[in-house]
Amino acid sequence: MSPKPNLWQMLCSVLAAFFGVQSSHNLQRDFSSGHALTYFLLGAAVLVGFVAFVIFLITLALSLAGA
Amino acid sequence: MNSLDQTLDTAAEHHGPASGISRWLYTTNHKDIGTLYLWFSFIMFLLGGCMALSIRAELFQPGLQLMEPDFFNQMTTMHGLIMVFGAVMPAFVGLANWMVPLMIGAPDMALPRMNNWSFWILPFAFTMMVSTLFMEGGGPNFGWTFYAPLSTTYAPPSVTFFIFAVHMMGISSIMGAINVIATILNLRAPGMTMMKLPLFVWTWLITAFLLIAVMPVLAGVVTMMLMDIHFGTSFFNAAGGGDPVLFQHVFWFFGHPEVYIMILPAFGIVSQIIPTFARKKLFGYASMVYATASIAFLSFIVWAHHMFTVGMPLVGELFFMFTTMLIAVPTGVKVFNWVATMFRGSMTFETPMLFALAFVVLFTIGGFSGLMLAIAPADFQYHDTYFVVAHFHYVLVPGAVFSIVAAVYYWIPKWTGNMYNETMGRWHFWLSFIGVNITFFPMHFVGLAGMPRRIPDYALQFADFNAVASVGAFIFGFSQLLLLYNVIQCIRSKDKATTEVWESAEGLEWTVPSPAPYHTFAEPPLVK
Amino acid sequence: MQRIHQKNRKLVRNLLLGSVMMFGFGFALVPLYDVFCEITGLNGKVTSRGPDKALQVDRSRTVTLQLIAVNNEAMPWGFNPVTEQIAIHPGLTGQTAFVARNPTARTMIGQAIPSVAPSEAASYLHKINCFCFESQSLSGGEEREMPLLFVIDPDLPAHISTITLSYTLFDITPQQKVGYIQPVRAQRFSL
Amino acid sequence: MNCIAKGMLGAGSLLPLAVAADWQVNLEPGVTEISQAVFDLHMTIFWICVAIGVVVFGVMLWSIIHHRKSRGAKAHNFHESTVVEITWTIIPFFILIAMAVPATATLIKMYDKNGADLDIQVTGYQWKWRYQYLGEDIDFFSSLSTPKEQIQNQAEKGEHYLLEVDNPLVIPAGKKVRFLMTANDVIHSWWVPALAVKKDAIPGFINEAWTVVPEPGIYRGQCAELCGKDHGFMPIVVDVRSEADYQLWLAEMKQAKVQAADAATKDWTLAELMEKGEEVYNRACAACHQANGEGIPGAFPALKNSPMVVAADPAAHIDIVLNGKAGTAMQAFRDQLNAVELAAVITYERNAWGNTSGDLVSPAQISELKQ
Repeated sequence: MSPKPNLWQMLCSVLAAFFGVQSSHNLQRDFSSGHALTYFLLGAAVLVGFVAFVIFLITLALSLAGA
Repeated sequence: MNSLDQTLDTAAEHHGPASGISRWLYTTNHKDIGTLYLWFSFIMFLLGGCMALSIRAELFQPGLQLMEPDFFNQMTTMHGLIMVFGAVMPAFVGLANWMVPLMIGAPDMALPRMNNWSFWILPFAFTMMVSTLFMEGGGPNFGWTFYAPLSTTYAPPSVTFFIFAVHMMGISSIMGAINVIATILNLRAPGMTMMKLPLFVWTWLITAFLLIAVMPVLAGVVTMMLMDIHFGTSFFNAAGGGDPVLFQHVFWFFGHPEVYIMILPAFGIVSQIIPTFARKKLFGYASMVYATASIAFLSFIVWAHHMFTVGMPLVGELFFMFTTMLIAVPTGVKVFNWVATMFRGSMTFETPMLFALAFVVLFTIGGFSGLMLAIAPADFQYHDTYFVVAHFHYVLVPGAVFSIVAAVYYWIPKWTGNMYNETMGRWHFWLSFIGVNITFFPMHFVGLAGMPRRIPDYALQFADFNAVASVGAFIFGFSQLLLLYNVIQCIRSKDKATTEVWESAEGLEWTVPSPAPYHTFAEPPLVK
Repeated sequence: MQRIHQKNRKLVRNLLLGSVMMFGFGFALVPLYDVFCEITGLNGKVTSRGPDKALQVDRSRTVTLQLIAVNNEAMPWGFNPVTEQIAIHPGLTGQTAFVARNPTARTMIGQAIPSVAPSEAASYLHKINCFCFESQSLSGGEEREMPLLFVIDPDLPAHISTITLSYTLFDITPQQKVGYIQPVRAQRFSL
Repeated sequence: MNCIAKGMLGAGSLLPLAVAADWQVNLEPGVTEISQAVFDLHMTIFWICVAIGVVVFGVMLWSIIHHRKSRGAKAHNFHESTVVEITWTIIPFFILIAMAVPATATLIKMYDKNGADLDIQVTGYQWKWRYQYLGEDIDFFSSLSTPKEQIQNQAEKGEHYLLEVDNPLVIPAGKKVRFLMTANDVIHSWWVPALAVKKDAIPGFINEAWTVVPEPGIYRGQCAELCGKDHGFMPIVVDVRSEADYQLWLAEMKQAKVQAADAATKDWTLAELMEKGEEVYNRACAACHQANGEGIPGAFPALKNSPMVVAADPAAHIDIVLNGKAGTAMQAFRDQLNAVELAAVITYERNAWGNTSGDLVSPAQISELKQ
């Protein structure tokens, strides 16, 4: 049995999911020992973080462009 | 082992399918219901196709020849609604009904009675919707996106029936989705772990969650319309402090995930077919699953790219432009993986593979135009033109529809126990492929040249390409009758299919005899 | 077997709950959208009804307020601003008015809906008193001057020098009757 | 670059490419700085897509040709490579960033709100446009001028079929024009491709758009948002004139307005009003009520023998023409027609198609009501 993934590993999996690339080794780990809900919540959290990041980028770009 | 299996065992022993019409009315068998869904969707496809042909006939030449503008608007609206909610979505539900239990080694869907109900709602919903065409003032004429206030204050009186029809098919979709999720999560055969699920099952699982997330939002938005029309509320009416733009935000919050609802199962189908005919395992299975999840998540934060011209502040435009462009990454991953699956394979080109290959190429072209549309400043030129029409028809016709046709050819030997006629299958493919491109490729040109969508008549400079597109539409439309012929021919054929059907197909569905018995996997198979 | 039934039942319950929640979420989008509009000034919706604090007058710059009157649909009233534009220092309270005249023989009720361009200026245009706060009833042939008291926030971004304030006048007379939609619908296609 | 693009796209259409404008396959570069920036952006993304397409479809075609069973190809057994997969995730990501930078720059330029020389309020109506020049007291409607016979295929179609209007929008060249978009009924969208301006006109709200057209010329566009029955029949024509010609036009418009006011005070005979009325009726009313006054049953009421039209007292008839009827397609023509036109069309309706009220509604009578 593969060990239970820690938070960092789970975060990496979620980030990998956002780009759509993952190895089957990690996939195996995620599905054999992770809990679906944790991934779902982590995914939602990353999504919110991502939205905030994009907004930050836009504000930065706009202030650089002086608009 | 358990009582469900026992009941199924006894059922299998004591009676097969009931005879006559009651078999279909009362059936709780996933195969029967799948068949019902598929036939229903094919009828809707022909009906919506007739509407498309009447649109193309009117647009064959400049000037009004066949219909009044108001009837033309009803045709475009009904064509869109029927194709989206009546043809593509039920076809995918039908395929899920047939194949998901077979692929995961389950005896049936988890909730068979609800399954029956969710199908039988549909014919009533669509009868109601189509009947509006014969009502006073005509049917819905406000586009399948039904923007307020055109669909509220200015709508024909039949709009109420349209709203109820949308409610009914929404309920049907939600029940169907619940059933799929319950089946996949609870009824997998021992050993069938999540990471062994075939991709069609995976994409359907994610689609089902999307359906549950957004169909209620659609129900919400039509309920708000209903309240605005009949109960004096002002959700979308500026006079009462509402906002017509709010409608577009709520609609597209549903509408964009809806787009993926129509394409994710198609990804799944193609990911089943290509490895079979390339005789090689799917490249990057894990990535495929994750890319699907990624597309599903991202689909919730891109909706306003459908409304770049409504006058959003700069920050909003940029936000939706960036997030939309990002969707290209996981979508690209999928295309690259399919190509990598073919690379160094040992390919043969039976009809399902032909449709799947056409899917990859033409869907990618639709993806490219999608990427162009994501660029907000350029979208100001493309928005609401035939370029958009070309884009979404490229992802929906050679995308979703081709994948469904591919799935039918791929699995029909398992359904009927007979092989279809390969020559006729190829005829169907080539006529469809040529027809689809003649129809939709010129639409890019007229769109870029400045032809708005949803117009019954156009300026002279658009005439030539429109004539070409109309010819293509009739080729494509009539060649779909070949599908009907092929299916019927296959049902009556004497050319028996083997259990495996295809040389190197993998998966539980190829371990049951052809045709698949009325009850399968009453004894769960053991998956290594 | 019991176990699978229970699992199914629990899952169905959760999923149904999820769809009901999403149905609710659809409606929650309405207030969420209003909040969103208020923050971003989306659509130029004017929500602020006067500054929460006393404003410093900024005499170093002048902002032009353009006033536009629009009649919606079949609204027959004459509806015009008294002056088409006003130049004012941010922080100073400005006063102007719109004139409405009901040329018909019957009593009618109008509701003016404000909108601001550029939309990002919307949250800096405070209205202290506005005829748009409530609906206006005019009897047949009546004319009324309707006052507008406003102040422009000195925090208005420097690059904005002109603000356009438009009022769209809607006829809400039929809505005041019971079951208004039915008669309107019935009349739709008859003269 | 443009030519190559046309060639490429043309080749893809499976059709011989004629040079005629009828086979236009690409976006037009347009005439403003913004529209040309948009065109360049469009071509950049197009070529990036073509390049990616060539690579992806190239590999696919290679596999289809070489890795087919009939040529004895044996399937290899690889099905995963994290390195390869990460590579083809990262590369598109950077390509996207390369696209986003010019796109953002163009968008920011489009949103440049500074220093407009002229403000024009554009209002969408079902199915025409209204242009009001703020501060100039100029206000007119612009509707399709293509004759019905051409649309019904009873006459040969003209060069600018469906893209011609009675009163084009006139703007000065080289000046920054700010459009304030709004709508009277449903959502419309004002689009002129050559200016790369497309903005929704939404009832109750105003939107802004800007343009500077460097050279005089005539530019045509259409309504881009489905707005009901005649959505396809509300074109836009922008007539860009040199500053001097523009000033001349302004003066003419003001002069015409004075003349119209004078005409309203003159005495008109029934015959004169009937003649004028028929012309106005065919332009403004016949689309719904039909040229024979019989309307379309169930949709648009007949005026022939209508009790309201033949009634002895014309007050109700005048009221509905001036003020429209709420909740129906009947618009208020108070602002759309001048006093003479209104009087003429009402008189015409009361005396045409066998309606024999015999009475004459005078322009002076209408002027008074229009106050």
